[in-house]
Amino acid sequence: MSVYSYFPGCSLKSGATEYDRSFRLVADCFGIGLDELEDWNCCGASPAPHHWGGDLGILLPARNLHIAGASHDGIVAPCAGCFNRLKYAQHELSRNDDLRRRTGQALGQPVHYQTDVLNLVQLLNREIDPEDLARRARGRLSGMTLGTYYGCVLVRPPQIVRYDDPANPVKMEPLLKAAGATIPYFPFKTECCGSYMGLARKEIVLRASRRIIEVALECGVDALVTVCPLCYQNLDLRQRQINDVYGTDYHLPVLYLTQALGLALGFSPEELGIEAHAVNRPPSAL
Amino acid sequence: MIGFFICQCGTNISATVDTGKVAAAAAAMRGVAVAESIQYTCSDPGQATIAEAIRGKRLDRVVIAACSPRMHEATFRRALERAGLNPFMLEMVNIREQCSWIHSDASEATRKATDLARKAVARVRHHTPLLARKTAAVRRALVIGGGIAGIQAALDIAAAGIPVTMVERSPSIGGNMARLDKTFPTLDCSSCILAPLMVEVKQHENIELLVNSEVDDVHGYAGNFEVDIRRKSTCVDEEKCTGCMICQDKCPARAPDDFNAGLGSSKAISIAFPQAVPLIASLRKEHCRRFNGNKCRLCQKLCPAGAIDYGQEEAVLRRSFGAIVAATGYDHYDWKASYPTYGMGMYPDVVTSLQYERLLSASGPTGGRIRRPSDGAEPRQVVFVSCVGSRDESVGRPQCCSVGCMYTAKQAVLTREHIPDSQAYVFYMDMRAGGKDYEEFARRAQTRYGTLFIRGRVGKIFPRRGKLVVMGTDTLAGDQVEIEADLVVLATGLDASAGAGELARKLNIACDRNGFMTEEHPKLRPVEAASAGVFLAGACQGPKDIPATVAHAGAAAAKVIGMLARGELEASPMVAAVTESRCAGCFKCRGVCPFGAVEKARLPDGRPVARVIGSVCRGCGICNVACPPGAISLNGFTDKELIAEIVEVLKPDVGYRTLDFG
Amino acid sequence: MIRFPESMSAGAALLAEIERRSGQQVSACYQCGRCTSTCVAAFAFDYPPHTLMRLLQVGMVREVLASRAAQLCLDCMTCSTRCPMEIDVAGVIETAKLVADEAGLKDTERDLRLLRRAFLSNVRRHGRLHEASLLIWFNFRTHNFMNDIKLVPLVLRKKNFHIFPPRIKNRRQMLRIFQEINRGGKG
Amino acid sequence: MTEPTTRIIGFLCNWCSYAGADMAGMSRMRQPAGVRIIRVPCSGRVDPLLVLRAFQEGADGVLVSGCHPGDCHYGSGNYFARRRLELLKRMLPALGINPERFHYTRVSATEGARWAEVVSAITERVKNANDND
Ligand SMILES: Cc1cc2nc3c(=O)[nH]c(=O)nc-3n(C[C@H](O)[C@H](O)[C@H](O)COP(=O)(O)OP(=O)(O)OC[C@H]3O[C@@H](n4cnc5c(N)ncnc54)[C@H](O)[C@@H]3O)c2cc1C
Ligand SMILES: Cc1cc2nc3c(=O)[nH]c(=O)nc-3n(C[C@H](O)[C@H](O)[C@H](O)COP(=O)(O)OP(=O)(O)OC[C@H]3O[C@@H](n4cnc5c(N)ncnc54)[C@H](O)[C@@H]3O)c2cc1C
Ligand code: SF4
Ligand code: SF4
Ligand code: SF4
Ligand code: SF4
Ligand code: SF4
Ligand code: SF4
Ligand code: SF4
Ligand code: SF4
Repeated sequence: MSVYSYFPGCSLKSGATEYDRSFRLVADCFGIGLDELEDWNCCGASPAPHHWGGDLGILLPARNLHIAGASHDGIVAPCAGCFNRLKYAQHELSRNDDLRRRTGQALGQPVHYQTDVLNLVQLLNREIDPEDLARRARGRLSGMTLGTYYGCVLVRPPQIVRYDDPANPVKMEPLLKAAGATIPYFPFKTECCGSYMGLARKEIVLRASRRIIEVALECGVDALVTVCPLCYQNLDLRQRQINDVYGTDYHLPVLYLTQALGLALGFSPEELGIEAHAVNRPPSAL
Repeated sequence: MIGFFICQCGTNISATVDTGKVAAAAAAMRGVAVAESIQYTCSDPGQATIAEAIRGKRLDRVVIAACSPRMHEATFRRALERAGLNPFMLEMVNIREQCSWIHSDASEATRKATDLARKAVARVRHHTPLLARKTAAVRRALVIGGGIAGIQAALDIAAAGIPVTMVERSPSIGGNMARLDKTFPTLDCSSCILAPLMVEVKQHENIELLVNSEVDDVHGYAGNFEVDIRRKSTCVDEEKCTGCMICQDKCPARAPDDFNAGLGSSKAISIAFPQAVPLIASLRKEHCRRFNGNKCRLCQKLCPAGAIDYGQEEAVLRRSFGAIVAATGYDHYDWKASYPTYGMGMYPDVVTSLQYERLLSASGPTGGRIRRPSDGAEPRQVVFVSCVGSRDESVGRPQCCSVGCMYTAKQAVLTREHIPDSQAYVFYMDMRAGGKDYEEFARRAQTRYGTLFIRGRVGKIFPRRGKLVVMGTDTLAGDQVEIEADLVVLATGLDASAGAGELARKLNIACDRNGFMTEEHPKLRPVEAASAGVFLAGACQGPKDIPATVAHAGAAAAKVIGMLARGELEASPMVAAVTESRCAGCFKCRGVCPFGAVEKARLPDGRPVARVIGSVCRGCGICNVACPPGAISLNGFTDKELIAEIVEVLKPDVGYRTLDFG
Repeated sequence: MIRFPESMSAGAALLAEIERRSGQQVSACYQCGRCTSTCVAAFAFDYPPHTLMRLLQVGMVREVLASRAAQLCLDCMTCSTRCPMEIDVAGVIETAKLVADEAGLKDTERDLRLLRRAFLSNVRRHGRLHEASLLIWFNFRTHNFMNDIKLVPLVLRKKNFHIFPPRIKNRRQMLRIFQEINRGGKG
Repeated sequence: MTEPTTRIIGFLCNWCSYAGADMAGMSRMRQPAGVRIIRVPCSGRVDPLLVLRAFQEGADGVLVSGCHPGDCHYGSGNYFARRRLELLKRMLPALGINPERFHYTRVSATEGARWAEVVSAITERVKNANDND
């Protein structure tokens, strides 16, 4: 059995607890061991790299990389943002001697940063055989049309995250297809949802997220699937705000990938935390 | 016996160089029989002086110290020839451009002139008579590719009385131009001006037309190419088929319509398009039922001419040619994989410019009515997107397609002409309208036809309620733009035609980084390829519009005619030659020669040696340096000659500081 | 009015700094506007992304540093992945933002700067982020008390939701990281 | 004449550099008198052994000048020259020749002024080359 260091990040411990829960359930099903990283800290998210010369955006995730060490088969960060920060830090540390020295100084010992960093899709692609998944899927997703929404930071910048085609990522598709869903071509799978502007510049988020929902519905999807808590927050939690501002009447469920797979594996919406979503009216086929 | 003549060039030389002193020094050099100073050597009296000396003193070598050899070497060679001497027994000393004109100190200039004279005298001793060799050239030209370029070249060459074989790989000639509707900037109908030329090719007594054929292999060299031409099996006897199209009408098997750029569909046996030349059917086995395990033999049963022969086999013809013209044109860039933001081909109403030409064309799948592929509706809002797959480093294509701006303007105009209440929008970055009357045409598109030009690139295209939303920027207005379009036309870039690289290798010529065949000099030899006897015509050399293609093809034809008119080729004798006894057969020379001028030969005892093809060698001498045993050497620039120059010009003299090796 | 060559020389040093730190060549931009075309935030910018690039080219670097756009850019990198010249536009804007901070240009988009600072001091203190306390703090600072309050019950529905900020154990190390950053310069 | 002439052998390709040197002459550009030009069809014809021979015979310096990249009359001759001569340059110290005495440059047919500059600059450098380094 493979065992991974599990870096949940702040979101999965607060606003996205259902992501954490559904991930553990799915991981359990396939015998993927998750060992939560001891005393992890916030990766710095969006603000850190924008401040203090930008280096904070490297030192914060570096501490997590360091703690993960080489003990497991890699470190998995389900939050797309955390994943991006970890990859970014790894990239910078590997090419900047001075930064590495300073990080070591702050940590009190030479930094260990070479751990394999995986995002959630990568991990599931690696550990789950689609045929096995198809056998176990109890048909809860079949007949459902899902839009895969990757967002920005999971695939960008491509030379650093080195994961999937940045313009047309497709790595979630085999899993969802094996789970029985139909995946149409969704042209907005990498358009930005407005990121962290929700608090301070809400209009940006609402405009961007509205577009995504609009196009998703145009493509005939029953739900969107994401792996990013921020995307989830903008698309689901703020969907009512979108309706208020734009006079629309959207009720498009937004699921974490692990929730969608969990449904296929036979877990109930309650177990997976779907009922706690803002748009919790289950898609028709549920 | 060496004659030494130094020129005063009036005072051009004599003002700085003491020509008398140099002549006196030369007179004392070994082998020099005469040494004279002449006022104007290149003048008639000057040349007469030399001729007299050659005859009177029985000179066999001549050194002339005067202006640059680039100025008068040819003049003096002719003078030697007239005096009965081999013209290559001449050596010139440049004491004007490289001495008198650049120095002011007379004694220093004179000493330098003397040094140079010594070096020339030493060098000329090693000269051997060289003969400009003549080789017979086959009076037949091969034209590869039957687009407008190949057609123009073939007709021009044939008009000069030189037979031509045209090899076209598709079932009809005509190339891309045959698929265009009207042409900028005059809007004349493409097939109306092209079709007569196609027919002329077919009917010309000097032209042999081989369609469904490709060049398999090329051997030989300028004047004497041996070419294998593979004729594909089409299951139709060309001699018998009358083009009645009965087979096409009745064939039950659908096949993609290549001519219509994938719009509509065709049959497994078909005639490419109604104006095809030759007008014969071809069967595509990959789509035919009979060849896919079914029983159908309908075409054979129905063909009134008995032209169908399912057992027809591929054939390879061998022909000899004196010269080859490559006219393989271009292919349309396949944009789908590189532009996911434009839908990767998922939206039927995002079409390419070529597909749009077919939608505009009266002979196209919609009979010349503009219809959206998705639902057959007539579009009102048509958005054109320029530079797709061009000027885009992110997809590895920095080059400009050079025709996109103009054909897009044309298509916008034609859109309004077809649908008066339509609106055309053109996203462009720069309007490249450099030809004669092009700018005026583009302006008319804007003023008279109401095309809205928007300066900016398109970022995304996606569907909404049966329409396509085009997101772009108007950089002049400084804002984002969104247009709901009924139809989007992508001005896709031009690629070298598929297989151009492979053909270039067979022809031993180069391709540039974009895959187009490389001319020898971008300005002064635009139709010559780097291999002697191979010429380029049209878009195979780089994207071109029709006027430029035709001009280019005509120039290529003129070169072929010039080369083959006399029936023999005269090769400069300043080429490489192999001393076979020394050659080790390592073929390093062959590896470095940029022109493929070295071939492998065998001595009677079976030993492999290198042999230089005189008519191909261009005399660069690169091989000379590469040869380990010194077996190959460049006539006129042999090691002996160069070493003699070095040794002599550095002969120690008073006042020279020499390097102390130690 | 842009006065050449004064404007170029006035901006030269700052531009060089931005190019060096971002590793991008601003002069490669040919103003196609593709970056702007799909930027989700551009409508809220004072200058659209391609204009930011142009301003840099002509030496008007201060305008870029003081722009709202530099603050509002989400660093979503959409522009960078779509630029035909393969310029990391987001990286250039990002760098401009950092240089603006260092140059003490703090007048634009104060809320946003506050929020980012608040986020980080939250992290500095606890090692982890606590979304609810950040929201409340931000609303107090901006006197917009009802901002997103309706979302709170939605979040509270979730199981295991922490009311109180979680904390990491090794907070000393956390402080050292922030100290190191401050020592590294510009803070 | 107070100073002894510094003698430099210049191998110049016929199509570009030799024509460039002619151009300098046509423009009457004064140049140091120590350069002795040997015309070759292409810089690709310049055998490193010829360069060594020139040094052996007492040349103070050797200069090879060809076409700019992409301008070679024979397409790739200057590329071969560059490869061979770079190698030679690296071997010179082992042969006891100060590499400052050997130069490889590019001058086109119209760059008369550049040729004059090259000659002056290289004459200076050869003059100053200190073999005891
Ligand atoms: C959408 C569009 C619209 C255009 N509109 C205009 C216009 O209005 N006015 C204008 O002046 N120009 C226009 N052009 C440009 C015009 O098409 C070209 O200038 C012209 O077609 C070039 O002719 P060509 O003979 O060089 O090449 P092609 O037309 O490409 O012909 C090449 C021929 O060689 C054959 N071939 C290729 N490889 C081989 C091989 N290996 N062996 C044998 N045969 C081979 C091909 O089958 C083809 O028949 C347009 C181009 C496009 C894309
Ligand atoms: C500023 C400038 C820069 C350029 N730079 C480039 C460049 O970098 N690259 C490039 O490819 N092109 C360049 N060009 C274009 C280039 O100059 C032309 O393509 C080229 O010179 C055209 O050659 P031509 O022989 O057709 O005409 P011309 O060079 O004009 O020659 C015509 C000749 O005919 C003679 N003549 C005219 N009328 C008569 C008559 N009635 N009887 C007898 N003789 C007559 C004239 O005296 C002249 O000698 C440039 C042009 C300009 C204006
Ligand atoms: S040969 Fe040359 S140097 Fe002599 S007169 Fe003629 S132009 Fe002048
Ligand atoms: S093959 Fe026969 S049926 Fe077909 S077009 Fe030719 S003659 Fe007519
Ligand atoms: S055999 Fe039948 S399917 Fe094949 S080409 Fe003839 S008619 Fe068509
Ligand atoms: S010709 Fe026009 S459309 Fe084609 S690449 Fe050049 S600028 Fe773009
Ligand atoms: S390099 Fe010299 S030895 Fe080798 S094959 Fe060529 S000529 Fe013969
Ligand atoms: S001289 Fe040049 S062209 Fe001739 S054989 Fe040698 S390398 Fe080839
Ligand atoms: S990174 Fe900034 S400028 Fe670029 S698209 Fe995103 S928000 Fe717009
Ligand atoms: S996409 Fe790139 S080239 Fe185009 S305007 Fe933006 S930065 Fe400039």
